[in-house]
Amino acid sequence: MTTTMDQRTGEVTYLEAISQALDEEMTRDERVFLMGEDIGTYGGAFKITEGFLQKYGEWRVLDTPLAESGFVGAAIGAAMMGLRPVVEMQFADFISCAFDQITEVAAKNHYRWGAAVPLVIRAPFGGGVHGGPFHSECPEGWFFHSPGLKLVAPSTPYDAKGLLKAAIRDPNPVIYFEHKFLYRRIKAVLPQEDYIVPIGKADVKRTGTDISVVTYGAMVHLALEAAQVLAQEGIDIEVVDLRTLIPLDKETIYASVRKTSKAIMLHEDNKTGGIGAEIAALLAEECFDCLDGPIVRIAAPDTPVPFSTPLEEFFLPKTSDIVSAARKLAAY
Amino acid sequence: MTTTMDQRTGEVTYLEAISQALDEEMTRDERVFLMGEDIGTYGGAFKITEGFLQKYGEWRVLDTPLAESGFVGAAIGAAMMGLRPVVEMQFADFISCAFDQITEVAAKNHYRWGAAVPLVIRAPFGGGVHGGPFHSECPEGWFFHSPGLKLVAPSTPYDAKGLLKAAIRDPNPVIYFEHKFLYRRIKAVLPQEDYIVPIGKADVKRTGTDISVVTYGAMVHLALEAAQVLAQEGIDIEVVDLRTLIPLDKETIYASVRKTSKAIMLHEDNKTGGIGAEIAALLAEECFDCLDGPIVRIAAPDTPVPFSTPLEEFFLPKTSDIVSAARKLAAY
Amino acid sequence: MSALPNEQTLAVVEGHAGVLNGPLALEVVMDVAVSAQEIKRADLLQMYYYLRLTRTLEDRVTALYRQGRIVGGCYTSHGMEAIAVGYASALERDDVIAPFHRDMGAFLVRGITPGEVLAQYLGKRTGPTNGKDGNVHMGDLKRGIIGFVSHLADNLPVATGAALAFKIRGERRVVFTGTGDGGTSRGDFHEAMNFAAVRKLPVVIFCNNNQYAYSTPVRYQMAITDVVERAKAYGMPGEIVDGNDVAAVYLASKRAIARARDGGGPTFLEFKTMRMHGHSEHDPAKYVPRELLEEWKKKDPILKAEHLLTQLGYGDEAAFREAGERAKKEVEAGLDFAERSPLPEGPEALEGVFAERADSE
Amino acid sequence: MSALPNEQTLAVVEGHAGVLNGPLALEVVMDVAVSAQEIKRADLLQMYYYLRLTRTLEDRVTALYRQGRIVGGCYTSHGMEAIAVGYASALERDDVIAPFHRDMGAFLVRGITPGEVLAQYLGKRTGPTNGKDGNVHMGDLKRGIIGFVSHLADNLPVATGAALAFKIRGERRVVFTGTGDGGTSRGDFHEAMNFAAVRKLPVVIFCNNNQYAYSTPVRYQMAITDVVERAKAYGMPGEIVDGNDVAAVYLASKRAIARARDGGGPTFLEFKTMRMHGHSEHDPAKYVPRELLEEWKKKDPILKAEHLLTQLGYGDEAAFREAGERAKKEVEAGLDFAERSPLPEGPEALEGVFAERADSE
Ligand SMILES: Cc1ncc(C[n+]2csc(CCOP(=O)(O)OP(=O)(O)O)c2C)c(N)n1
Ligand SMILES: Cc1ncc(C[n+]2csc(CCOP(=O)(O)OP(=O)(O)O)c2C)c(N)n1
Ligand SMILES: [Mg+2]
Ligand SMILES: [Mg+2]
Repeated sequence: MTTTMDQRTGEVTYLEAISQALDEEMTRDERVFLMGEDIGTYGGAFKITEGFLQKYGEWRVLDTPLAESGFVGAAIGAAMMGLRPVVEMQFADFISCAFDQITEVAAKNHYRWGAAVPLVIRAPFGGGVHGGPFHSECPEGWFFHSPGLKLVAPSTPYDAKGLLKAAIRDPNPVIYFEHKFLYRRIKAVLPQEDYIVPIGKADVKRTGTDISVVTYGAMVHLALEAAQVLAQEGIDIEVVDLRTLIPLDKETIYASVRKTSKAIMLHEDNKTGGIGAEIAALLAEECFDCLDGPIVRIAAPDTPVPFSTPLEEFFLPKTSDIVSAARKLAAY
Repeated sequence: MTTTMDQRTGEVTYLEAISQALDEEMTRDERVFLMGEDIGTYGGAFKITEGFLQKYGEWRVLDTPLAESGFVGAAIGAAMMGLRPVVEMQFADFISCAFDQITEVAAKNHYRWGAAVPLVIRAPFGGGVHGGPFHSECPEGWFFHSPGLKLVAPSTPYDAKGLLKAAIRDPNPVIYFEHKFLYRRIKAVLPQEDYIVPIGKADVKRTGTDISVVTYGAMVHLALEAAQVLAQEGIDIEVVDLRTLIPLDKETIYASVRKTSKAIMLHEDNKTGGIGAEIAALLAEECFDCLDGPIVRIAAPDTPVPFSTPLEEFFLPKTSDIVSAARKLAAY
Repeated sequence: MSALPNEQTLAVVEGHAGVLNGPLALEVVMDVAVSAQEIKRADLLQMYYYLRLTRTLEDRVTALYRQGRIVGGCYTSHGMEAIAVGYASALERDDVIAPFHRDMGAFLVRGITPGEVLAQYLGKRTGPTNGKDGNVHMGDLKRGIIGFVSHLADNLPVATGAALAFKIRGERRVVFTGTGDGGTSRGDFHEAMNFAAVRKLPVVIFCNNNQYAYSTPVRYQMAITDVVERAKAYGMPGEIVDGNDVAAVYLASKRAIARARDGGGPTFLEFKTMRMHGHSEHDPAKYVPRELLEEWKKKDPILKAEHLLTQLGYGDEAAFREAGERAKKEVEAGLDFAERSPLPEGPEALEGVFAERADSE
Repeated sequence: MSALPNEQTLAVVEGHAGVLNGPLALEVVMDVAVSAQEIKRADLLQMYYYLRLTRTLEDRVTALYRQGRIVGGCYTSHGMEAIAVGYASALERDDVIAPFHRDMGAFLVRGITPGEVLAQYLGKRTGPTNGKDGNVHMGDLKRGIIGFVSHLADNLPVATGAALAFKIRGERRVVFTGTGDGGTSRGDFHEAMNFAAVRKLPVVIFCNNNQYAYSTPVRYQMAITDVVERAKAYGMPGEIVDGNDVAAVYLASKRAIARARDGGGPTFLEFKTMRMHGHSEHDPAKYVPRELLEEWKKKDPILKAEHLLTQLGYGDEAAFREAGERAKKEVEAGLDFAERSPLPEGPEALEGVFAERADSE
C-alpha cells in the first residue's frame, strides 16, 4: 500500500491521507468498493489505490472500461442497491463525459422519487502541474450549480482524510475534489484514531482582523503565504477554508466578514460564474451593512488552462495577486 | 411553413420569429443547415422547422439518430469544415448528454489550436409548462461558466429573431436559449427588412430611476409586470434585459445601477451559482460605491423543477416576489 | 420455466420470428401454443389480466388527457403491452427492473396500483413521486423499480450497476432493463452493454423496437434491420422476440433471466413491435403509414393472447369479458382514489433534495 | 490503388491476418510483397522514411523527457508507427484527418515538421498551438488536421461531421479518424459509428488495438477479441489489418478511402498492434508480460518494412541507413529550431478564447 508514512516524522502526504481514508473505510465497511480506470493492477494514475487490488480483490477494486458515463451510472445503480461505491476520475477533466449521469440521474433521484444515492466521485483537479487544457481543469463550478450534489475540496492531509471518510458515509452523491498539486507537496501527522471532518463545515485556517480571504483547495496555501507577507505590513488576514463547497457554511463566512468588514474571494477556477461569485453575492445581500469595501475576486481568467509554463503561470492566481489586492482593500 | 403571421395585426409569435430567422438565414446562406431529432418530417417537437424539409431537402434538414453527443460533435466537425450548423435540442434538458462535446471540444478548439467553430445550439428551456424535472430545466448556468461559448436568451419576438440571426453569423459556438413558455404567448410586429440584434448588447426594456432589475428570458415579462404594480406605489423600476449572457454587457448593467443605486437580480434558474450571483459579484466589486442597499437575488430555489402545479408555482419566481423585494429595497 | 443452456449464440426464437412479417396465421399461433404449454395456466391468465389492466388504464389516461385533465406528456404502451407484462411476470420478487417509458405493465405487475399511477399523472401527493415528477417518471426501490429518467438510455448503466451489486454480494438476483429503438443510439446504451458483458453481470437488456422514435423511423436511427445484431458486438447472446406475444416475451425473458441468475451473464432481447398511438398523446403521428398500422392492428397483443388462451383451452370469451370488467373496475376505483387525493402543498417543493440516510440503513 | 467493390462484408485482409499470431515468417512477407506490388516504389520508400522519422523524433522526445526537459505527458507510437504513416500516406491532399494520441506519423506525413512538434512539446510559441496546448494535442485545419482532444473518442463524432460537410457539398473528400481499443468503450465511439453508417458518410474509422489501454488489457475493456465485430453491428464493412505492416495498412486504408470517396460510406479498420512503451513515458508498464513484448519486437514495423523493401528490391541496407541518417538530421535541425524558438509571453494566455472570424471567411 502507498499509505506508508514518513518513519522519522510520522507525517503522511495529502495523497497518502486519501489512500488511508479509502483503505480504512473499505476495512470498516464491506459495502465500500472502488471503480475506475487503471485503479486495480496499476493502482491508479496517481497510485492512490496501489496494493488495494491485492488486499480487497477484483470485485471491490474494479478496473473499468474507458467509459466514465458507464461507470458512474453503474456506481449509481450499485449505490441504490445498498453498496457504497467510490469512483475515480483519472483526471477531473474527464468528468464532463459523465456529466449527464451525475447531474440528471445521481443528483435528482432522491428529490424525484426518494432514492438515496450514496456515491463518491473522486476528481483529481487543478493546475500547476503542466497538464494543459485537459489535465488541469477545475470543474467544481458546474456542479456547484446542480442541486442534489454535495461538493468537498480539502486543502490539507487532515481534511483530505476526514472529508473523504465523511463523503463515503454520506447518503448522498458527493464529488470529492482532490488537488493534484498538493498530492506530494504537503504533509502532516494525522490522528491515530478514526475521525471525520463533517461535510458542511468551513475552517478558519488563520484568524485575522482586517480582511477575510475565502478560498478552498490549493489556494488556501497561497492565501496563508500572502497572509505572512501582509502581516509584516500590519495587515491581518483571516483565511477561511471552505472545505465543503455544497452545502456552504454560510455562518462561518458571514461571521468572518462581520468581523473584518472586508472580503476577498480566491479560487483557481475561472472567474465568471465561479464559486467566488456566489459568495460575493451572498455577502452583498446578507452582510451588506457590515461591508467596508468592495468584495474583491481573485480567480483564473475566463480561458482554458494553457499548457506552456509562462502561460500557465500567468493564468494561475499568485500570492502576489493576493498581496496587492489586500493592500488596496486595506487602504480603502 | 409555420412562419405565417397574424393577417390582421401583422404580428408574429416568439416561435414564429425563430422560424423566420432560420428560414431567412438558410435562404441567405447555403452553408446554414439544421440537425436534430424529429426536425425534418415532423418539423420539430415544437414545430419550429415545419415545412423546412420540403423547402431545403434532407441534407440541409437532418433528422438525426437519438444521440445528442453524436450530433453536436458532428455539428462541430461540419462547422470547422466551413458549414454553419444549427442544432436543436428537443428540450434544453437533454443538453447534458452533449455537455462534453460542448464544453471540451466546441468551447476550447479555438483557444487551443485556432479552429473556429461557428455552431448554434438551440435549447428550448424553462418551466411553467408542466414539464417536470426533465422538460423544464434552465441549463444556462453551467455554460455560463465554460469559457469559449457565447450564450443568448431572448425575451421578445424581435430579439428572438435578431439574436438567432446574429448567432448564426457569429464565428463561435453560441447556445441560443429560447424560452418554451414564451413560444405562443407573446407576439410582435417585426421589421420587414433583415436585421440582427448584436450579441453582447443588453437592452433596457423599461427605464426607471429607483431600482434596477437585471434579468433575461421569460422573467423579463414578470419584471415588467411588477414594474407596473410598483409604479402605482411610486417605485420606478428599470428593467435591464441582458439578452446576451456571455459576453455580458457590463457597461449597460453598471450604467443602470449607477443611476438607481439599487439592484435586483432575477432569474428562473436555480439561485446558487446562477448568473445573478455573477452580476451581484460584479456590482459588489465594480460599483460598490454607488450601492445604496443590498443586492437582492430572486431566483428559483436549489431544487430540480417539480412537476405538480402547486409545487411548480411555488418553485418559479413570481411577480409578487419582485414586488415585495422591491418594496423592501426601496424602503432601505 | 427451466433455464436454458448458456449458449452464446444469436438465436431467433423458433416459431415466433415468423409472426412478425405476416398477418396472424393459425399455424403460428399453434407453434406458440406448443411452447406456451411450459407456462402455468394461472400465470398466463394473470398476464392476460395485466394486458387488459394496462390497456384500460392507459386508455383512461388518454381520455383524461383529451379532456384536458392531464397536463404534460402522455406516453402510452398501446399495442406494446405484452412486452412489459411479459418480462415483469418472468421475474422473481427480489429482482429489480429499470423500465423505460412504454413499460406501464411492468409497473403494474410489480405492484404500483392504477390509483397510484393516476395520482402520479394528476400530480397528486399519493403518486409514487409525491407530485415531484409526472407520468411514467416513477420508481420505488421497495418494489424493485428504478425510477425512469427522461434522458433515454441513462438508466442502462444504472441497471448494470444494480446487477454489479448483486454480483459483488453473491446474490442470485437479476436486473431487467431496456430502452427503445431510438434509445439504442445513445452512448449510454453502448457503455452499459459493454460493461455488462465484460463483467458478465446478471442483467437482461431489451430493446422495444416499435419502429419509430417519435417521428424518426428506424432507418434514420440505424443502418441495420435487427437491433439484435448489436448483442454479438459485445460478446453477448441475443434473441429476436415477437413483442406482441406475451407468451413469447415471457419465455424469452425467463430464459435470459435464468442465464443471468446462473452466472451466465447478460442477454440482449429485441422485442419487435409497433407503436400504435402517437409518440405522446398530442401527436397524431401522420408520419406513420396507415397500412403499417392496419397490419399491426391484427397482431394486437390482447387479441393474440386471447387466441392463445383459447387454443390452450385456458380461457373463453366469457373469461375475457370478465377480465375486462375487472380491469375497468380497478381503474375506475383508482381514478376515484387519485381524484380524492390531495395535491402537494407548495413548500413541499423544497423537500427531499438531499437524503437524510440511505435506504439500506 | 484501385478501389475495391463496395461489398458490405467483414473481410480479413488476405495473407495479412496470419502475420498477427506467429513470428515474422518469410512466407508471409512474400504474401505482403505480392499485394505490395500495387504500391509505387517511391511511395513505399517514402513511407519507410516516415517510419524512421517518426521513430527518431519520438525517441528524441523520450530522451528529452528523461532529461527532464519535457514536462507533462509523453505518448509515443513506438512500435505502432506503421498505422499513422500508412493511413496518412493513403489520403489525398484535400482529405482530412482527426488523429488520436498515437498518430505522430500522420502529423508528419501531413506536413507538421519535427521542429514544430518539438516546439509543441517544449511549450514554444512556434508549435502548432502556440504553447496553448502540449504534446500530441495539436491540429491545423490548413493542413487538414483536426486537433486531438484528450477525451478519448470525442473527435469521432467531430470527424463524422466533417465528412457530412463534404457529403452535403458534394465534395469527393474523405475523413480518416480513429481511437484506441480503450477509446472504443466510450459512448461517442458508438454515436459516431452509428451516425456515419446511417448517413453513409465518407469517413474511415479505425481502432488502434494495441492490446492495452494504459494498464487495462483488452479483456477488461470488451468481451470480444476482435473489435472489428462492432462494424457489423452498425451495418458497416470492417477489416482486420496487421497494424505493424505499413503496406497492409496503406492498402487497406486505400480501399476504405476509395469506398468512402465513391459514395460507399464508412469503413471500420481494426489495426492489430502492440504498445511497446509504457502508456506515457513515465510508465514502466510492468503489467505487460515480457514475452508479449519479446514476441512483438520481432514484428517491429520498421523491420517489417525493411524486409518488404528488400523483398521487392526497392531498397537495401545502405538505403535504410541513409534514411535513418536523414531522419536524424531532420530531427536535430527541428530540435535546434524548437530550442531557439521563443516561449509565449504570459499575457498571451488571454488571447484566442473567441474567434474573430471563421476560417472559411
Ligand atoms: C437523451 C434524450 N433525447 C431526447 C429525448 C426526447 N424524446 C423522448 S422519447 C423520444 C423518442 C424515443 O424513441 P424510442 O427510444 O424508439 O422509444 P419509443 O418512444 O419509440 O418507445 C425522444 C426523442 C429524450 N427523452 N432523451
Ligand atoms: C474520456 C477519457 N477518459 C480517460 C482518459 C485518460 N486516458 C488517456 S489515454 C488512456 C488509455 C487509452 O487507451 P487506448 O484507447 O487503448 O489508447 P492507447 O493509449 O492504448 O493507444 C486513458 C485512460 C482520457 N484521455 N479520456
Ligand atoms: Mg421506438
Ligand atoms: Mg490501446
